[in-house]
Amino acid sequence: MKEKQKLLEIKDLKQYFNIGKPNMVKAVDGISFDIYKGETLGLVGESGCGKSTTGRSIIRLYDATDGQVLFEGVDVHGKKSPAELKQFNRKMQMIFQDPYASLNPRMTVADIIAEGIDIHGLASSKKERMDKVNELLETVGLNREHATRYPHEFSGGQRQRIGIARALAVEPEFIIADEPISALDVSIQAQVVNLMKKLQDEKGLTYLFIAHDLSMVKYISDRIGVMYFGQIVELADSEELYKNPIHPYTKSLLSAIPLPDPQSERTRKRVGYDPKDHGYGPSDQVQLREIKPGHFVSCSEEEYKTYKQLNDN
Amino acid sequence: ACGTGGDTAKETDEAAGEDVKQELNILETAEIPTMDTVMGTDSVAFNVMNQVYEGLYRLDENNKPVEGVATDHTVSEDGTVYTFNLRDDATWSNGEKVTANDFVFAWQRALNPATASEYGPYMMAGVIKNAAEIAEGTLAPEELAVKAVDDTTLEVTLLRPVPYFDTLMTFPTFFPQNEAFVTEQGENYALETDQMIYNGPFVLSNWEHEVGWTMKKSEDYWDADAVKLEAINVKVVKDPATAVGLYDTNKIDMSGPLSSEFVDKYKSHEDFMSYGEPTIFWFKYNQTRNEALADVNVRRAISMAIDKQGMTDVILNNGSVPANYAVPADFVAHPETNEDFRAKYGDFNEYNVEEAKKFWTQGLEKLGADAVTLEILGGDTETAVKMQEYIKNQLEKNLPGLTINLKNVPFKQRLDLDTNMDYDIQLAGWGPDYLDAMSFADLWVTDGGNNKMGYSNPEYDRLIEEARTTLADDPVARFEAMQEAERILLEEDAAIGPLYQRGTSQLLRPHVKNLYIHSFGPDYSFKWTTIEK
Amino acid sequence: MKQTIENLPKELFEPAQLDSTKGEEIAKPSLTYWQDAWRSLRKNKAAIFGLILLIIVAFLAIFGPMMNNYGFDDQNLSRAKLPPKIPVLEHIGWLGVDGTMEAPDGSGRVDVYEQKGITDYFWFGTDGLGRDLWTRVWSGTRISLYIALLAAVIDMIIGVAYGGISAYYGGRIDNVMQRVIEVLVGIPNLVVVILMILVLDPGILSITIALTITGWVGMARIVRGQILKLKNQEFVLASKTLGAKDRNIILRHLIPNVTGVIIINTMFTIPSAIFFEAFLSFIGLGLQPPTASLGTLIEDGYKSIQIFPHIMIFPAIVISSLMIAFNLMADGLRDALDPKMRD
Amino acid sequence: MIKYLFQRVLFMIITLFIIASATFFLMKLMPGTPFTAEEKMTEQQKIVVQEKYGLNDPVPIQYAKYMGNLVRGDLGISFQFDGRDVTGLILDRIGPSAYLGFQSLLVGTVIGVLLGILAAIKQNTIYDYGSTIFAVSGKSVPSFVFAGLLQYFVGVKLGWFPVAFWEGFEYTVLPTIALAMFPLATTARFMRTEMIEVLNSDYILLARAKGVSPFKIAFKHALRNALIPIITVLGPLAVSLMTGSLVIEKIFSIPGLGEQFVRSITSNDYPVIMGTTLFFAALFIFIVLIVDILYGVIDPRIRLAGGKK
Amino acid sequence: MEKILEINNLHVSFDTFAGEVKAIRGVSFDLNKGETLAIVGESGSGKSVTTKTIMGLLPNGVGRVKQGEILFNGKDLATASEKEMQKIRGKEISMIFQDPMTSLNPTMKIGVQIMEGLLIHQHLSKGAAKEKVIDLLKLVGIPNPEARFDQYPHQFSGGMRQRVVIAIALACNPKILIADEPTTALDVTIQAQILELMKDIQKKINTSIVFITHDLGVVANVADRVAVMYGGKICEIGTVDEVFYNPQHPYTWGLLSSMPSLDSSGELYAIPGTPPDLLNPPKGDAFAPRNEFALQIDFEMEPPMFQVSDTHFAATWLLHPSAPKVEPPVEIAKRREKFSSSQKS
Ligand SMILES: Nc1ncnc2c1ncn2[C@@H]1O[C@H](COP(=O)(O)OP(=O)(O)OP(=O)(O)O)[C@@H](O)[C@H]1O
Ligand SMILES: Nc1ncnc2c1ncn2[C@@H]1O[C@H](COP(=O)(O)OP(=O)(O)OP(=O)(O)O)[C@@H](O)[C@H]1O
Ligand SMILES: [Mg+2]
Ligand SMILES: [Mg+2]
Repeated sequence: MKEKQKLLEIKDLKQYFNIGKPNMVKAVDGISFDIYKGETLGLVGESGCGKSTTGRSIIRLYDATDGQVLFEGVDVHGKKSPAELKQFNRKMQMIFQDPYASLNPRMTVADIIAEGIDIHGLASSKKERMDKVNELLETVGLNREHATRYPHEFSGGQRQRIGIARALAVEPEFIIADEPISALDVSIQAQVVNLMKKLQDEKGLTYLFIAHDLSMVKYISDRIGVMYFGQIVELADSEELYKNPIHPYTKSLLSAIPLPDPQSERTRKRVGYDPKDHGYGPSDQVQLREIKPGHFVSCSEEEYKTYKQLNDN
Repeated sequence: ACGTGGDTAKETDEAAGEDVKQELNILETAEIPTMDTVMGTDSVAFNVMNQVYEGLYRLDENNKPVEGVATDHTVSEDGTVYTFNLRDDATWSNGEKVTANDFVFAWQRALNPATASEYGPYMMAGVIKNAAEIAEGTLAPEELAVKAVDDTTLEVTLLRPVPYFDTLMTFPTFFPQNEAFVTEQGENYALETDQMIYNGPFVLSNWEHEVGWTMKKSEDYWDADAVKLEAINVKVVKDPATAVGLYDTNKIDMSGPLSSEFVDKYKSHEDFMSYGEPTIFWFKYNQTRNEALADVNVRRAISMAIDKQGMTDVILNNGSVPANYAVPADFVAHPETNEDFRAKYGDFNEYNVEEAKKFWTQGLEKLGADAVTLEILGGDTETAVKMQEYIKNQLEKNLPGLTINLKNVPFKQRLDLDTNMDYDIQLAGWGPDYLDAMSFADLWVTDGGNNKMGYSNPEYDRLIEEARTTLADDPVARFEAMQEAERILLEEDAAIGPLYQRGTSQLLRPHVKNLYIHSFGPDYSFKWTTIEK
Repeated sequence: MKQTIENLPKELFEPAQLDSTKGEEIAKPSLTYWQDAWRSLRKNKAAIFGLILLIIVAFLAIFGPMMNNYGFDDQNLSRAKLPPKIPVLEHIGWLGVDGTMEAPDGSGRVDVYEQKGITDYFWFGTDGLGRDLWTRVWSGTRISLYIALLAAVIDMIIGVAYGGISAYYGGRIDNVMQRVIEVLVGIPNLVVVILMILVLDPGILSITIALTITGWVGMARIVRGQILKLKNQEFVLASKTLGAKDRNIILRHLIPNVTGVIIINTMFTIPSAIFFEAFLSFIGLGLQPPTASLGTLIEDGYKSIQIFPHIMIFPAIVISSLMIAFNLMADGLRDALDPKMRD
Repeated sequence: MIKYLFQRVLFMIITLFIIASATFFLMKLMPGTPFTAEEKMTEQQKIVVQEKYGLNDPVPIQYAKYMGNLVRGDLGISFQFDGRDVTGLILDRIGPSAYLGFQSLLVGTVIGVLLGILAAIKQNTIYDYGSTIFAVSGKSVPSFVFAGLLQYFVGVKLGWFPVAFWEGFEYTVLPTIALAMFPLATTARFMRTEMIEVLNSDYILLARAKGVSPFKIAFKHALRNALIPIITVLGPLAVSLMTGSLVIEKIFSIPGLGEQFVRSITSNDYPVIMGTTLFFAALFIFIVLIVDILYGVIDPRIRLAGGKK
Repeated sequence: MEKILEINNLHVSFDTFAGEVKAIRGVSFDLNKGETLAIVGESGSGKSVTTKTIMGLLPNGVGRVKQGEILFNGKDLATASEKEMQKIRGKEISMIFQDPMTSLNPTMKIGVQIMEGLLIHQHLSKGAAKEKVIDLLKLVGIPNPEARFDQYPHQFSGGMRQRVVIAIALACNPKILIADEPTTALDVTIQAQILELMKDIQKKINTSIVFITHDLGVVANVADRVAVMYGGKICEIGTVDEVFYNPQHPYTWGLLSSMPSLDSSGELYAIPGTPPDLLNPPKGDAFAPRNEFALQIDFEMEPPMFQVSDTHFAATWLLHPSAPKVEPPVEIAKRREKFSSSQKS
């Protein structure tokens, strides 16, 4: 294994909503993980488990309730001057889930893509700005005629590519992709995924790829984190996670994915998951523990031992 | 409530012959503000008071005082002491007798500052001895020179002779009040029908605030035999079109004043009637705010530049006539010759554009200006606004260089501005409170309560003062002094710009007989009214 | 069928050359949002009817008073209350524009022009002061339109800004701003307006201010509601992640996306403003004569509707046309500006 | 729920307090006092009266007194009607206004809702256009014109209903129609839009897929959902109707609050202005609360404890 | 096998401001008793319109059947009156929609919503209907059904709501159940539960199911037969094995290869371009502009349905005898291989 450089360290991040009210939600409840330069970290889990919230807290759309997010060693949530903030905004970008809601319907594609360029003053002239826009359009597989059009004229896949171009405009190092393909048609999903892979190769980008569809995540990610109710329950290399899921929730999730293969479908057995099965007592310290190098599972001391044992055999 | 209408009358001949329901259905434009006679200030209140209460005298068909609670009176030599003889069969509706003391109580109460009566001091101060001092709080109410000699004799001492004092006695402010009852009711006196007692031909019943009321024939009234009407049903209707609609659908017997549009519609209707009133509308020229109006030429020019005939015929269209005078026509007559007040001088400052322009140029020259802007303050009613629009147009057209700004405000606000003399020209009106030219003549004395326009002419003041005092027992000289005063006011000073004398048009069913309409004080008397079919 | 399929010429089965860029082409012509809205608006017959009606009324409001020689305050009592008489059309009996009217005593129609010896034509007749109603109606339309538009503009500016700020910042700011609205709404409109007019001088300015003080609340609420929905939309978040300033987000992203609602609401505000002015006139707080608005003209004519219906009918027709025009346009715009309803 | 209501009432009181203060000071801004204008009153008397009504005190003291009385539920005594207390005046007049307002609201909304549903179901047909035109014209004719025409043609010419007054059900017919036009037009227009939206929703499609008849769909499934936004409009509408329409009251000679209120304003009758304003405001706030509770009744998703939304 | 539904050459159009949208352009297929037919295809390909047409639920005044017939028990539903359809809907054919969040009336109690169909079609008394509803709730696996009866949709989770929707559809034991993307809005785990539930119920009451989705994994799981739609037409139809392991139409190829399987690496196959504009459907094969295997004729003539086996048909000129042999994408080749090897074994 070659030496990997940490780009992002998330330490015990917590994000609660409606604090102090009866309807308080602990959307993210103390998660820690690292993201290495140039890799794609997948984040999966059922709807409402806190994936988006994690992403949004990292990029500072929410002020974290607690915990730290270190980007290249600097705390993202610490106090910052406007200039520092701007700098930070350039390095970290986001691609959104809904290709219809993520583009301002009242702006032309050129203006949408150029917004970042304008904010950060990356173009010195109108022409340079337009050139950059055209270049970005071509990068994402659209053509320059599209610059003057409005989002509603595009298909979902095309819109998502515009969203990617917008994120790329400020030349970020790290991109959070929040379910970028969930709302797309299967036949279009591949377009976007291929594009993201291509861009990663070309520009050395780092991705946090959020999804609930494991097969696509597995395809694009180097490592995968599985979330359950605001916590990470398992984190491992994607191959490893698939071949050797340890946490019962991961197992259940994996068993639930239908594959486009009628033969295997006929034999597939789904495994259920009930958090009560763990039988955690009040004294149990449930936390992420490394079962194997690079393979973390959330478990109690006891479970850790069993997992380890099973694994070693 | 219907039943007096034309349709039902035709039903059977017999029914029509004998059994006509003696009920009158009429309208008022507002709720009765008060039933306390000393507090009354407006025509709605006075109208009801005139039917359910009675003073020493009441007005007859010809606006002459006829016996009421008093049968007659004597006047002392010098004309200052009036002794009224009260009938002894006049009773309150609670059975008590109406006594001289009831008048003493009511009048004292009217003057007591604590009562805060508007009309008490206004009508009595300067007339009855000590009244002014009481109103100012320097004398106790008991000091009023009114004495109940016995239950049926009332003695009033006047400050100076007042020739029209007997007609004043028909005015509700001078009506009696039963001391025991009023004191007992306290704050609540006369707020509801069970909180008042009556001594008039009718009693008030079913008073539903803001909706209407009924006046029922009083069996206790001393002259009950003369009263034919069993009931008068009154409804409050504020919209003139509604009133006409109700008349058309036979719900009421009298439409109330018609607006100009409806005069057009009903002019040829058989029920249509039109009569003049001694009420005059005029411009008050405030001489203190705008220097232009301090100049008599300007005032005269404005007075003469308006075609009043068009205004009365087209805009008012209700029987009003142009007025070029300050004391109305057909109001009072010369004590000797019996000629109308107007006979001597006739018109002043008649409409004449040429002349008006001449005075206007003179006025402007004196001012050293070639343009003047004046504000006309007036009411905000439909007719008032229309009239003012017309006037503005006339003045601006006929007097080059004059710009008029109109200010149409609600009545209260206008009075407020009047009090503070915060206007240039004001369109105001005046109706008499008693049957004497003085009711108009004394308005314009220096610092008079109604002057409020900075007019002051010593000669005028002198004539009025004389008419009030030294000439009091010389009716002819007094009358002529007032005529002279009017001449000074208009011919010399053009202090006000008379516009028109009001008339009223309305619809009245022909089968309503003997409904007396008065030119001052309360509008109507129903005591003698009958329904005939 | 089978036959022909089997006998198809071989060359048709050559692989076709695919142009890879063609796949991304968009067939539709490039239209801006507004062009697109206009396109669908154009297809809405009712809205177009409304628009044409509005244009006609506006045209007449501008040029109508110039189309004859009477001024809007040219009084002449000798020709008061004339019924309408229009050249040419006077010969079409049932139109009732032949200068005749029902005699009040019910004795049939009389030609008032003949009676009074007037040879001029008054297209809409004259009013109680002998003023030409054609001129007055169109001058009045100007005033009504002016009141409506000015009020609407101020209403739009305050309402939009208030609602936008309240919603965007949310939390305590929103809470306080909403309480203020509650108080404003809680005090009856009439009190505020009457007080306003008593404090200021009556007239067009104070009517406008009065309208502004109370009229924008609806707009503020609607804008707030919309922006509350929009502010968490992903395109706003995207802009935030790019580091955009609040002011820019509100101005560039949020407000443009509520323009549809703003325009529609304005369309509804305009008729109410026109009526509001008419109402003020009715209670005697309106414009200073001889200036007239449609409201005051109707109010004036209403009194004599039984005898001289023409005095009210013409302004009433104009005001109704305006209402209908604005309402139809509002409906049309709502459909046109709503992307869901588009093709 | 209890806690929520308590909170709301607290807010209501604060809002009312602010409104009371605001009107009080606005009132002080109004030119003139009711008595400066009484032309025939002597200066002496004016002082007495002003003293009686406490108008000679410094403004802050007047304010404190007024607020003090208010807390005790005493709205003061009218200036224009000697001696009548404001509470009594309002109570006297609210009856007809409220009755008429309620009746026209009822008639207006019921017909408006039906028209709106008809227009929505028969979208883009003659029924739809007809109801739209009807609704628009209902809003285009000023209410005083409409009332006047009704009175003249239906009342006077046809003689079907009484021309004026307030003496029984038949007397309420014409004013109700005149007043109902506005809520009718408003609800019809709102209903149409809402209904179209609701009828296009998935759950209506599912109901149709169950084989439910169109009539039942409209009234059982769609109506309730379409009503939710309409309730918001109806609240303020109800207040404006119930507080009385000056115009209608004047034309039909109905002793209502609206007319009295306007008159109190033109005659500087502060206690009545203040009292009525507070009454209106309280009514408004109360109806807003009712509307919020109604939301919960109509839409089970909205729970009061959840606060706004 | 007994045919229960037969659709012949169906054409459906929508009249919009922009013009006539030809959403369905000649669709024919049969549905057999007790089977599950899955319809897959890109968004906008006409899946939902087809099913709405069967139910007679096209939007009034906008959508209309231009041509074709829908035979159910010998009756043509395309021309049936609204009254007749009301009797069929819910009783003979019922439907489940995509989004459980929006397909329940938020202001009506769950129990009432399920009961409604029973009251209309089975004329049960209220009490009997309620019992039946509780049975149904049990059947779809909702715990504590008595208490749930009086609750409102917002008190249910997404998965439970979808169960309720299924209960509504099943209330009158319909002969055909149309499920339009019944699990797309759900999480994978809940999706799996719902799919199992549907299969169980189908076994119990032997209904035929039309299952619409664009998730091929789901199709592989539930379907007996599969129809692939593109641009308002069916481009391939066959048994699930035939379509998954021996696909013929290039669109089916694209669809299958754009799904990563657990062991795929390298670039995914992506269908380029955008779907056809149904306002102006292209001449020839609607898929041609995006088809890398397109032939000249694809731009000239619409391909007819070529028969591949008894049950397998595909509309592509590649099946024409004169067509050149093309090499399908690797992914497809793998599938064919895997299939033939398993056939052999
Ligand atoms: N602004 C907010 N206020 C209150 N609660 C919130 C807010 N945002 C998210 N939540 C809650 O936090 C939890 C996690 O939400 P989040 O959007 O992160 O889930 P997710 O894993 O992204 O789900 P999905 O797959 O549906 O996108 C949910 O229960 C959600 O309701
Ligand atoms: N009411 C309508 N008016 C106009 N066009 C419509 C209407 N409903 C559907 N269409 C059009 O018909 C075509 C087929 O739509 P349909 O809903 O059947 O697609 P689908 O295959 O179900 O797609 P999805 O997977 O997105 O549900 C689309 O082009 C759509 O735009
Ligand atoms: Mg999410
Ligand atoms: Mg669909």
